[in-house]
Amino acid sequence: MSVHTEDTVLQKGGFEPKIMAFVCNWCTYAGADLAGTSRMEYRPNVRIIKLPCTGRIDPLFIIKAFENGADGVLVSGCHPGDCHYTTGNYHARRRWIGFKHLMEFTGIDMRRLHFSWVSASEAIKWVDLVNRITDEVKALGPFMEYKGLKEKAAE
Amino acid sequence: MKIPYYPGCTLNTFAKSFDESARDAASAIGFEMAELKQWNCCGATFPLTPDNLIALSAPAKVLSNAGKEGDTLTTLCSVCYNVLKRTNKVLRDNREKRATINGFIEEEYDGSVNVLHFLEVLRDKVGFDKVKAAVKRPLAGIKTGAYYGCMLLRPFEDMGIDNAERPTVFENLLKALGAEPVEFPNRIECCGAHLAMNNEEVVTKLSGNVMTSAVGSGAELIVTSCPLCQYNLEKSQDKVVSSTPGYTGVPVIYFTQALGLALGQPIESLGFEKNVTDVMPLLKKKGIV
Amino acid sequence: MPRIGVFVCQCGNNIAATVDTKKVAEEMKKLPGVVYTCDYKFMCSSPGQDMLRQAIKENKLDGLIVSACSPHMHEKTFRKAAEAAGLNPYQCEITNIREQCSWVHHDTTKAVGTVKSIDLTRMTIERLKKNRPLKKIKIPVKKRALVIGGGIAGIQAALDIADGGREVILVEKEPSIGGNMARLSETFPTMDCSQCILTPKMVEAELNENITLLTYSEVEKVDGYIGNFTVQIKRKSKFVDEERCTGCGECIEKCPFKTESAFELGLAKRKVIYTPFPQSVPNVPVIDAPNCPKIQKDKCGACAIVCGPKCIDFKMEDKIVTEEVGAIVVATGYQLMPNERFGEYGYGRIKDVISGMQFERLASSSGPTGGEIRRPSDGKVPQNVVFIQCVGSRDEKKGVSYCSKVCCMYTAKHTMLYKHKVHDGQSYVFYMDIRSGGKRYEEFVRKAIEHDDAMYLRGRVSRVYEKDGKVIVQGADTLSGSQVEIEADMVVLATAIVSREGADTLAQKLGIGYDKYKFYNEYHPKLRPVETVTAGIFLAGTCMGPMDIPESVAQGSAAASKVLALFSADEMAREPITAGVNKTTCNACWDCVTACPYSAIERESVKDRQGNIVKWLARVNEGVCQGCGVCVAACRSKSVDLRGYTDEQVFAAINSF
Amino acid sequence: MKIKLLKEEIESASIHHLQRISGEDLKKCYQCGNCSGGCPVSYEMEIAPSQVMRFLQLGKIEEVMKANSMWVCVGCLQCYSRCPKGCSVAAVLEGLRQTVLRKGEDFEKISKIPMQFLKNAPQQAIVCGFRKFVS
Ligand SMILES: Cc1cc2nc3c(=O)[nH]c(=O)nc-3n(C[C@H](O)[C@H](O)[C@H](O)COP(=O)(O)OP(=O)(O)OC[C@H]3O[C@@H](n4cnc5c(N)ncnc54)[C@H](O)[C@@H]3O)c2cc1C
Ligand SMILES: Cc1cc2nc3c(=O)[nH]c(=O)nc-3n(C[C@H](O)[C@H](O)[C@H](O)COP(=O)(O)OP(=O)(O)OC[C@H]3O[C@@H](n4cnc5c(N)ncnc54)[C@H](O)[C@@H]3O)c2cc1C
Ligand code: SF4
Ligand code: SF4
Ligand code: SF4
Ligand code: SF4
Ligand code: SF4
Ligand code: SF4
Ligand code: SF4
Ligand code: SF4
Repeated sequence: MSVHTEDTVLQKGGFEPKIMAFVCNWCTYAGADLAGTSRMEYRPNVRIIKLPCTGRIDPLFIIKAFENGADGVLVSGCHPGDCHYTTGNYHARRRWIGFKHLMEFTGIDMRRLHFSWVSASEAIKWVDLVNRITDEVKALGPFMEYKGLKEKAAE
Repeated sequence: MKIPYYPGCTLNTFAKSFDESARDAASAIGFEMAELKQWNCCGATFPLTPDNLIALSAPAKVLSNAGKEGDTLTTLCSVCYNVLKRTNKVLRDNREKRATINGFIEEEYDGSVNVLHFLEVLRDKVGFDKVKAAVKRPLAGIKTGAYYGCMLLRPFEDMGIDNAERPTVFENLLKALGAEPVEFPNRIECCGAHLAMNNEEVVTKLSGNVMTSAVGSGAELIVTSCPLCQYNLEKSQDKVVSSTPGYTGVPVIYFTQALGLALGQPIESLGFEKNVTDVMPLLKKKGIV
Repeated sequence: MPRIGVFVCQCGNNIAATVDTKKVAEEMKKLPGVVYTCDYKFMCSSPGQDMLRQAIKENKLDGLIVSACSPHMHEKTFRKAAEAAGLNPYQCEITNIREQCSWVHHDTTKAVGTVKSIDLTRMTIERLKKNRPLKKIKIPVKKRALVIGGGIAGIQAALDIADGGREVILVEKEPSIGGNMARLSETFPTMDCSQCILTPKMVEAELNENITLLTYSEVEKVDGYIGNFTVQIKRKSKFVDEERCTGCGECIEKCPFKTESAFELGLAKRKVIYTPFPQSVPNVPVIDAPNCPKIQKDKCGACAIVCGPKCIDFKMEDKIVTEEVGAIVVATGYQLMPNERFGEYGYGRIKDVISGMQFERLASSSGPTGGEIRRPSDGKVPQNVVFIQCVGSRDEKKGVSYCSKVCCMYTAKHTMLYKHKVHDGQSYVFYMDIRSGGKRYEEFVRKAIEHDDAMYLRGRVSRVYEKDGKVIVQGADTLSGSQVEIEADMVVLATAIVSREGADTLAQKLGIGYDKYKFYNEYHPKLRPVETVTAGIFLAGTCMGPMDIPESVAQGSAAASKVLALFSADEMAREPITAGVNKTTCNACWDCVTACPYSAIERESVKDRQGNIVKWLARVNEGVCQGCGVCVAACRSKSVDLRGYTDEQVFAAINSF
Repeated sequence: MKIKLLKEEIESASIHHLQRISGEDLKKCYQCGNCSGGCPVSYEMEIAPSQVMRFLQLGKIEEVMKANSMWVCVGCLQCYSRCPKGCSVAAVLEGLRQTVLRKGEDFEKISKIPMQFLKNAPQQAIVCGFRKFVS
């Protein structure tokens, strides 16, 4: 699996962060598609996981993503009021308020976690978002706290 | 029943008859207006700029003193009522301002006193039916226009004594006294207020509108609840008479004078002689005296 | 061990230019469970699909990945192809290496694109391994519709559905259908007489064999879901047997008692046994029980004596009927804001201050004055009429913040009607803005001003009071910057259009949403304007917000077409992306119930043989569930999961990141 | 009249100051004119209440300062009471008065007030008048 160690980072000279994106099917996924059909270019560090709605996102997904080597996580869905499922994104937001503290408690640096709204037409916003987050996380360096946790647990 | 009472500076001097007639009427009905042991002028204006907290310290002081004597405070003058009621609301609802104001007056007052106008006491605490029962000299046949002015009613959210566009409290009291209330268009319009100081023309016009509107609607008498309204209407009387064809004037008295009259108080005690307009001819004509 | 095939598409050069598709295919071959890989120029082309089907059969694949364009593009294509080859379509997953990779990373050395494509494909493969075959959900559809509200919107919907050959039950709470339009005199922008265009439609609705009219009735309870609703309807007692009544009107003629006519808005009285207006449909009178002395104290009974067919029954009681329908159209309309709230305008106190709707009645030839404009106080023809717009509308403080949309237009209409009827009269209109967006609407307003001499004053009225038999209007004309006073004979208030009283209770019965003004929410204000979030329930007309007749009718037809589309098949197929509850772990905390935006989760009791409830469980109604997954994240005991997006599937993807 | 609109004036410090001390958001006013229609002294004002709001929206505070409107306002609150947007022109005018008075500039010289008035008028009129006109 592609878990980097401090060695690989140092070897390559430049650290390339891995970003996991949880996006909703209707708005942000379509927005990212539009970036593609418009042939925009953005940093290749992001891997998208499509979900029906941001309301589907379990906080565990994020913890797991970090555990599996993500240096940053992006959660993005429809704008408030535009949710395909009317209120799913509100649920997501409300849940977040509660879970934020838990995340902080589990040692996740909140600067590595980003929430955003990207609609199906906001390709440019998507591109900017991915670029910005990649650069920010790059500046923060690799997320080491969780690295190897899984391997340790396996042992 | 004993109700803490704030006369205010004007009722202590200029409008003595307003004050005395009310106190006598109260005791005739069976309760006492107990003057606060310590009080000061309320400032006679509620500052409209919300940052002007220093202007609230005078009324806050009055309220804080009242708080020491009971949980209600009654007033007669519409302006005092307006200033005290609104200040009280600020103190009750706005924590930050409360702290600052309490700092000014060096007291710990939290807005808990219930500020009532005398009309509210009569309506809600005594009940107009009880007032009616105490009437000995009904004002039968007197078409009376109740002049509310501005301060008693506005702003509605703060004052809440009655519907700001179509109030009834005054008229209902008049009915209880046996009079015939007349709703006239200008009863909630301004008399000119403090412009009395430097703009007689405007005051004459506005007060004139009030009086001619009342008379035009059939009123033979106007009652007020504010010494400034009383002053402006009475002061403008002659000029309006001379400039308005067909208008011959109308007596203006405090509503408490009308109340005292109806309750059968001795005429001499009502202070009519201090009024500029003369109500006696009307009373004689109607056979009340 | 699964048998997975991976097909990497080159999309001509679209993908191949920056992704080494061959390398991707080769790398994937190394993963456990992957038994077949290839790359190909155009996967979606016919040869591409043929190849795919072939490979499935030859390699006995039980799952397949197409690494190509966005699933929004060709997921359906490839799932269909998989199905044709005998595979469960949901065993086919797409990896998006075009929109998410080749098109956005322009590195022609192919290094970046190849690595990312490998990552993405690997994640999809791991996810696929956790897939379960899914079956499309089939829901049988009852091909009968219920329309609630018999205004013009509801009538239109009912007629269109009936014309499409389906049965409709039209429920109206008043004794007659027609709604607010029945009150109007002439209608903008064409000025045709409202009755002339409405009455034929009402009669058509009555005569249409496919339509069952249930007037004087209200919906009590709604159960079920799209295709399968069970509705209980209360039929209030009319005290008149509808079947036998001939509509002769003898009873009305002879009834000795009168009371205020709600239809005439206080401008006239009606008998205790009555039809709301002469053209009522059905033409069957009802007895206003609270005002009938016979019913209250057993005195009178005149109507029953004169009725030839003997259809009056003073003992008649309310009835509940149950109907099964597949779709519901809600068209319950609007009412006007009670003007009493505006003390400064004297409504309810000054007799000659009336509402716009009352003016309609004065102008209507079937109204209380026979169409002559006469003021209520003394019946005089008013020479100066002031119209005040935006009364209660656009008034955050004492009214509603929105614009009522039709009053600018109907006020212009009123000035015309007035001018046509009182040639020497002068009308004044106080307005803030004139909102005349619509075909020929602006021209209509200009005509009122330029041709029919309406004096438009830009400003609001502050106060209206009475003086010497005149109604004095005091306001401002902001364009000249002056205070204005008009000695009017009559004042007409364009009062705000608000939702029906009880709109919220009905919405709760139906499980549809409403805004803070209790107007019903459409699914999407632009793209799904007549649907609600509850599948199978549609909206039409002013129950959604202020609108005029053309819009209400368009919506009635739109809702009908949605219903007919739903009824076009015997069964409805739904994507099987729905939630399901694990009965052994659910602890009935109902967190999912409150979280679900569609109220798709029910509380189910589990009973023992004696019928005692031993346990409560959450149960997802698949007909209602939309597959958002909110419940899954809400459940703390991990007892709900979402088919197609199970925790297992998502974690598999994350773990292979 | 022709006026030139300037961004600097629309967002000027004095406009912000006025909004702060009066507690009113000038942008809320949609110029319906209700206040001007109902104001008892509108006829006497050089700039009517709703126009005061408009000039201030345009950043023309000087125009308003020159006018008599703020000194003629009787504070009857009819404007506020009927404003559909909940704006208080009364508070805005008091804010304008206050900006003058707080600078220590009097509108009325006490010495000029007629003795007749000071002697005969109710105390409250004198107190109130001083508050409105004298720093
Ligand atoms: C004064 C005035 C003049 C107008 N003039 C024009 C004009 O000239 N031209 C124009 O295009 N538009 C005009 N309009 C607008 C027009 O009235 C509406 O667009 C139209 O009537 C809306 O029809 P509707 O079917 O949506 O609602 P409604 O007419 O309100 O019909 C709703 C029906 O549903 C029934 N109902 C309500 N609740 C229930 C329930 N719970 N169960 C059963 N039944 C229920 C009601 O009784 C009613 O019959 C005017 C509006 C006003 C106020
Ligand atoms: C500047 C601007 C901003 C707008 N912003 C909004 C907004 O924010 N929100 C909103 O709701 N609305 C907005 N609108 C309005 C919105 O654009 C229209 O309501 C909507 O696009 C209309 O869609 P349509 O399908 O009727 O027509 P069109 O979009 O014009 O589509 C008609 C199609 O038919 C094709 N066609 C024409 N003739 C023929 C022919 N003879 N044979 C075959 N094809 C033909 C045309 O090529 C075209 O593709 C805006 C309009 C403008 C001008
Ligand atoms: S399947 Fe998609 S990526 Fe492949 S050729 Fe077709 S459009 Fe292009
Ligand atoms: S019984 Fe009732 S409805 Fe019939 S005629 Fe008498 S009052 Fe009218
Ligand atoms: S008299 Fe009988 S048949 Fe005639 S309308 Fe009345 S109820 Fe119907
Ligand atoms: S349609 Fe016209 S009158 Fe009606 S609320 Fe809107 S702007 Fe006011
Ligand atoms: S949230 Fe989970 S445990 Fe609670 S009722 Fe729903 S399924 Fe059962
Ligand atoms: S998936 Fe969404 S719609 Fe379905 S039951 Fe769960 S919360 Fe409700
Ligand atoms: S009433 Fe209010 S909104 Fe209307 S012009 Fe005056 S301040 Fe502005
Ligand atoms: S408070 Fe001032 S501006 Fe407002 S209505 Fe009264 S006099 Fe006019």
